[in-house]
Amino acid sequence: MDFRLNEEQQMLQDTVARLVRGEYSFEKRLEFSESELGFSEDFWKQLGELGLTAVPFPEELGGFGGGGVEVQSVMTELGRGLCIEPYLQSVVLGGGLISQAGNDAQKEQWLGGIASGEVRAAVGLQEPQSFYDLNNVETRAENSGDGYVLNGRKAVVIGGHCADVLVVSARTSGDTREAGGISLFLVSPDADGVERRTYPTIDGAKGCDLVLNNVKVGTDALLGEEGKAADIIEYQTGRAISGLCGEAVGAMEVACDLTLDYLKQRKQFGVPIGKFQVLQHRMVDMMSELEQARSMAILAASVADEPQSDERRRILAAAKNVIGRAGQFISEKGIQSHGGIGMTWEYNFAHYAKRLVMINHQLGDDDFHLERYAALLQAS
Amino acid sequence: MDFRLNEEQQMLQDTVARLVRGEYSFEKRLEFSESELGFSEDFWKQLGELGLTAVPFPEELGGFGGGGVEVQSVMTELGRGLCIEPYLQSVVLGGGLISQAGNDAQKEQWLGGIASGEVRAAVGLQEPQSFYDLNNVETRAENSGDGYVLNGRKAVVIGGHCADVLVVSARTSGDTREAGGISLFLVSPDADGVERRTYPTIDGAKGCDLVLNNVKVGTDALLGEEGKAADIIEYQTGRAISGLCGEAVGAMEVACDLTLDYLKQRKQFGVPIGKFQVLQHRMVDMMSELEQARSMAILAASVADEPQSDERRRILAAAKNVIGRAGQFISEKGIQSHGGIGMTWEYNFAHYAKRLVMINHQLGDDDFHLERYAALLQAS
Amino acid sequence: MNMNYTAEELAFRDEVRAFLDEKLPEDIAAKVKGFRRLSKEDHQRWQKILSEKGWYATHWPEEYGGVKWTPVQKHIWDDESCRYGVPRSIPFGVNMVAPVIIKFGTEEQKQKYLPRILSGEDWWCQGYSEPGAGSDLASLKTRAVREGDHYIVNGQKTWTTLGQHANMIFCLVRTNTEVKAQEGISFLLIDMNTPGITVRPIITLDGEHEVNEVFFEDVKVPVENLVGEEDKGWTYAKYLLTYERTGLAGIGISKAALSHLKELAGRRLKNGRPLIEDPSFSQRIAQVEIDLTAAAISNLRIIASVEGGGVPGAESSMLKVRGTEIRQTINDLARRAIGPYAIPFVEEELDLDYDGEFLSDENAAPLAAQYFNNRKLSIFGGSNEIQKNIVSKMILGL
Amino acid sequence: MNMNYTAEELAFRDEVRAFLDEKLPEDIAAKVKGFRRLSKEDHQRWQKILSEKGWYATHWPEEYGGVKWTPVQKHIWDDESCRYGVPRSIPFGVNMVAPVIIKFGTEEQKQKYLPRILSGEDWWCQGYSEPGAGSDLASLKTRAVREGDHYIVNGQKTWTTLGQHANMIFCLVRTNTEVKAQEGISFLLIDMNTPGITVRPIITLDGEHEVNEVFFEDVKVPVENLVGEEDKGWTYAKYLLTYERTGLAGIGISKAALSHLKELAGRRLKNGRPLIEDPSFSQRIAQVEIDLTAAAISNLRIIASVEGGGVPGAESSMLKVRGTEIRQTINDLARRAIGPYAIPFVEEELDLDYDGEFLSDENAAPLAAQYFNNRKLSIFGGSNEIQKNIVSKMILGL
Repeated sequence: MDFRLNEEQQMLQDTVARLVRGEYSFEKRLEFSESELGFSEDFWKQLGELGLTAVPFPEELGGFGGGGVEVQSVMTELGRGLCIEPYLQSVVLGGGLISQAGNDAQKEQWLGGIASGEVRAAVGLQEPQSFYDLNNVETRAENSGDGYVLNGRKAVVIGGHCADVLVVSARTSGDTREAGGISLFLVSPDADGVERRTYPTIDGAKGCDLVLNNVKVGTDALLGEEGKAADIIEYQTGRAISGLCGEAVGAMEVACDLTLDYLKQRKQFGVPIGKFQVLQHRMVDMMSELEQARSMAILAASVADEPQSDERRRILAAAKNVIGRAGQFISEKGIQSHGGIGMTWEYNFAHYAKRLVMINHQLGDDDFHLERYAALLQAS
Repeated sequence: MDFRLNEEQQMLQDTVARLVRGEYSFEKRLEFSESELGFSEDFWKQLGELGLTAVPFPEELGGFGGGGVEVQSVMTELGRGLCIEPYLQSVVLGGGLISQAGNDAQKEQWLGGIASGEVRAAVGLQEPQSFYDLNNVETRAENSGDGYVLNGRKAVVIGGHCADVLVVSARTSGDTREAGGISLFLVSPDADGVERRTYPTIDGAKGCDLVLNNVKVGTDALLGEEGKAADIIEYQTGRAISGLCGEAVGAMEVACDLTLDYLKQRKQFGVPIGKFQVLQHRMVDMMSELEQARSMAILAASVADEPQSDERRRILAAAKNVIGRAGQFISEKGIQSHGGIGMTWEYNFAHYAKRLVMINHQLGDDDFHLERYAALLQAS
Repeated sequence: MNMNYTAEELAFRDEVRAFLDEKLPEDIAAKVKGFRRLSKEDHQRWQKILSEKGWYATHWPEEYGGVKWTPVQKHIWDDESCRYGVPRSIPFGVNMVAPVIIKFGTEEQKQKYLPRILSGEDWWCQGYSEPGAGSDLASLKTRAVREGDHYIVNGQKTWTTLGQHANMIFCLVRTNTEVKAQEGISFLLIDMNTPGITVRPIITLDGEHEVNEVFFEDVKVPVENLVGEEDKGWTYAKYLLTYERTGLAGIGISKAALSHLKELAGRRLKNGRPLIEDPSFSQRIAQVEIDLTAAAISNLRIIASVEGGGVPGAESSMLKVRGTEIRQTINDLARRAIGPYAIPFVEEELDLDYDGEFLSDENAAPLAAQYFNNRKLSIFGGSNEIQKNIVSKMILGL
Repeated sequence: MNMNYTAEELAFRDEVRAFLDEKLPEDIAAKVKGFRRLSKEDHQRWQKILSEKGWYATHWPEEYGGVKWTPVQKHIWDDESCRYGVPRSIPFGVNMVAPVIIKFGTEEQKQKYLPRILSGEDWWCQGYSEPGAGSDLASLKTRAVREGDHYIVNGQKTWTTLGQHANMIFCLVRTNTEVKAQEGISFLLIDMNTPGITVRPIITLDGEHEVNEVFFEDVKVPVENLVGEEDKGWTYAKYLLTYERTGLAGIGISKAALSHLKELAGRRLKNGRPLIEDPSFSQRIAQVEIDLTAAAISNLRIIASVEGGGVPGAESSMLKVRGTEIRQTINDLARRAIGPYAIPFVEEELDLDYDGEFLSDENAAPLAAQYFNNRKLSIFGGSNEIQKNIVSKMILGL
């Protein structure tokens, strides 16, 4: 057993770390966030130029053929920098769905661009009524002979506001909560009938809800087999969960460091507040949560690209549950240990706290994954 | 509003307190517990002579006509003394079921004795498979023309080992978990076919499982209407929950006092351990749990003898949930604050801890009552 | 033992209800219930209505235009007003500086300031905390040096809630550096329009402007604005603290928030069914409702004890901790109830007169922001850690 | 990054399994798995089997009859042995006093004591804690005064686990009262049969006799029984502590206990269905299983880091806290799973050869007692508060 990154993985992570350190100060991040695009076009371009948007793709696309560990290495550093570029949405999820489900023509058309960063994808998998259940799909795609007509609404498509291509799920058959009958489609955001309601997110990024109103697509827009997308969505969501674990661990590391520094610097009653035992033990609890999250992130990465199995399902549900709880714990206790300053816009801790709590709202919160895990519980 | 006891109630509580202080040292309690009977016959007699076993009964039985507050006043002091006499079983539950469901002859026959303490009742309402659901009854009572034949098993009948009369539930019709079809019977422990498997309880009392093997009883043994006992059982269990709240609060008060004293006396690293902030805050948390338990006990007492309603059901479920959690919290944190000494047989804290945790296993634990409360949740 | 209201108290409750039915502006109540933003004008409009009824200053002596409610009356008012969606009263004038002026102020100060608080002419804010003096308030550094018939004030205050609306501030300032930290502090009333005062907004993590920094640079304050004696300000501040702690548990607000949560969970779906019917979620709601019930009774017990002549002591510290935790739990559940829709921050939906389509639930927009904003509950008004220290020392003798 | 065992490690695991399949006595395994009482004879019988295999002293140098397992081998052994129901090894001889003797003892001490530990001839116990010195061990008061070629020992030790079986005790004693608390302490090996030693049982709240008080009254101990230098005992004790902490998290035991809990919850009924299918209960089991998974990986990370040359530091303190909390949670759930049957204490069912009818579940009898007994996990071996103090200081620098 060896839990250290190998040399290549370490170099990869160092590359991202250097880039983030150079380009992504807290002040700049606030600017990026407030810009029209909602992130840094320039930083995104650099991610592409350094081959970082290509990490999970095969070498012929300029990629690393990277797996769970490599994607996590990148995302850990993006998490440390609180970066708001749509890496998870475009590279991991969009690219992942097209890689797994697409035919040669579709891969040809999209993957090169996604890998180089020149094309941005976003995914519309959840709906207003779906809560976190991605099999809960009401959006319908009617076969019109020469293609499909899509009607429905996709909720909280992060990065959807700036995507060049949208991967959306729609039902070609079956009832609302059935796994069977869900299909994936490639939709251009400029197609007739596509309406985007764009908004900022509370953690500083941007996204949109997507209204599909008689959107006509050709048969070549169908991604994968008709009605068989549920397994693919579940699989790719699992890869994304592993990536999110990396982002969460990165953000938690910084949140813990900031809190620990504050405990050492801030004085009250004539001593650093880190001399108060209650704050000491709370800090230990935060570090301990971080350690558990790290362990689960490692475990998640180890199964992210393995064939699907109940064991993979269990591990990914467990990992998402742990990072959800750890993230909220570290956010809440970190704010409490900081006092008022931890709640201010001008201090970076608050933004880590918001991101960590919102990671819990992406791809299912700790409650959702606990329930999922319980359903997969083995007799002994 | 006035949350203080009135003069009479205060006198009642003082009477019990004096008696317990005089007769129930920790050392004596260990002796009582290890005796054949499992409690103090003499103390029980004194409870009777002072009219305390008659508290909830009408004046013509030598009683106070006491309600929830009066019963709680008695039980709070019994809880402080960690008394193991079957007051709840005989007076509150046994007496309560006979009072509510019995006909004149049955009341005549039993209530006087229960009120004076000369007769001890015990109740068999739960079964091996029932968990805490008292409508889950498999024991069957077949109508034999001139009476009933009982077959089945009643679980964890506390005080059943020394009871003069047993009140047991059995099914005269209906399926295992139906409310309809449950009846109550008065059974003599000496009747043919009644087998008692007696055991000590982990909190120092005694009880038994009751095997009923073709036990023949007359029609006069039927307590209340055939098949209609579920509501009566629920109502009387509610009164008993209010009583248990008193016992729990009494025991928690002593447990908190003992812990606080220990924090002040025990020195480590040259100072009383109560100078360590983590132990201080934990002690505050314990006191705060006690305060909430007190509040819920008061609320429970205020509805214990009111007509049944969803509001009464909700309050009693809430109260049992709160004392269950508070009791476990105070036990666990109290042991932890004491260190090893808190786990020893020779020190009284450990016995308070055991009783408090076991109160949670009587009449439904905090999980059971949370579920019950959730089922009664109002829309707003 | 008697847990019921007396006939007089029931009559008072009816009067409160009748008043709120008639006088509480619907638009204001809707904002409060939907956690929307209230403007300064909203607060002033409502304060005027209350003042006209004579119910604005509910613990002032009648000679100054107040009305002396019993603790139970005050509780009835709190309970009903949370239920109706009455805006939370801004306490700095009526509940904080006024009691100090009434108890320790000069006759001139009473004549000058109390009527202006009643009429709404003055909006007060509080100048206590400093960047280096939060929980450890006594270490404050803002200096006031006597020069003739003025004090010259220099320093900085922070966390000044709604200071952007205020024209008056009451401050703790250091007038003596030769004595122990708590002894050289004075209590000053300062006009915010005095030259040398700068107010700088502090934006909180939810994007709100609720608190401020206030800078003092050679600010001239007339000596008649000193309350009580010089160097004795700490005594007055402590007096104020007992006033402040009562009500910090926010039982009424939690009741309203819980009711809001249950409505929300009744509308939101999980697996095609209302979320409130989901076994796990309903049990989480049930648990917080049970805890709130216990806290509410504990609150009543404190009120009844004060009514019976007791002094609200450190028990209210325990209740403050518990009450704020309960409210934070309710906020947490509300955020969870909207699932992925906690992520979008649709600021325009925070305004009540928003007439567009709602992104998801009509009440979803403020929920995540509110969860973050209310992390303050366990920090402000004496952090929960400080409250536990108080209980440790005052009740437990540790 | 590589989370898999090497081929050698897999081969070792197979060897372990084959050995346990063949040699672990069924009656002993059944007692361990059912949380039944083990006798001294059970422990000795098993130790003999282990010794014969050469697997008893798994970190001693080979020259003394030990076998040097890698951390990973040790982990494989722990994991498999918990799964099979191997009795927990009694650590005082083989894992505690032996490493100290090996590192700091004289050649005579090594020759005398190590073989007797291996053979099971000596049963050691630990004399550290005193009534006035628990967490604050350095304040111990038991005196050893040199008189000629003996020390005369007077004082009292407590919490001496299984001292009733022991014929040897290693003690920290004060040999110098003139210096700072930690400097005047020595490490003595004492024969329990020496006149003046009295062992008095401490019965714990679950009625068990597991720990003892040991009284010393003018006990004569030969000076050759001093380990290392006089007054330097604290150094040796600290060396021991790093040995002790590893494994305190009890991951393997928790895995076995969780598996036991799931079987139990599969048999017990709620509403006519197996309890493990109940939504709330299954989620509580799921949560503790998830937490245990995370702790198990954290444990492996520490092991791999030691394998890679790292030193197990204060990280193991964090894991000790978490591991003990997890085990206590499992115990709590098991107690809850039997509902009302947690109340009866049917002691006869604790013996494996009990052949009567079981009151409820065949494994129910020990559950409540075990829940209470295992409150010790967060107290002994350095309380969880002390562990957090260590992390605060050593890792966080607070």
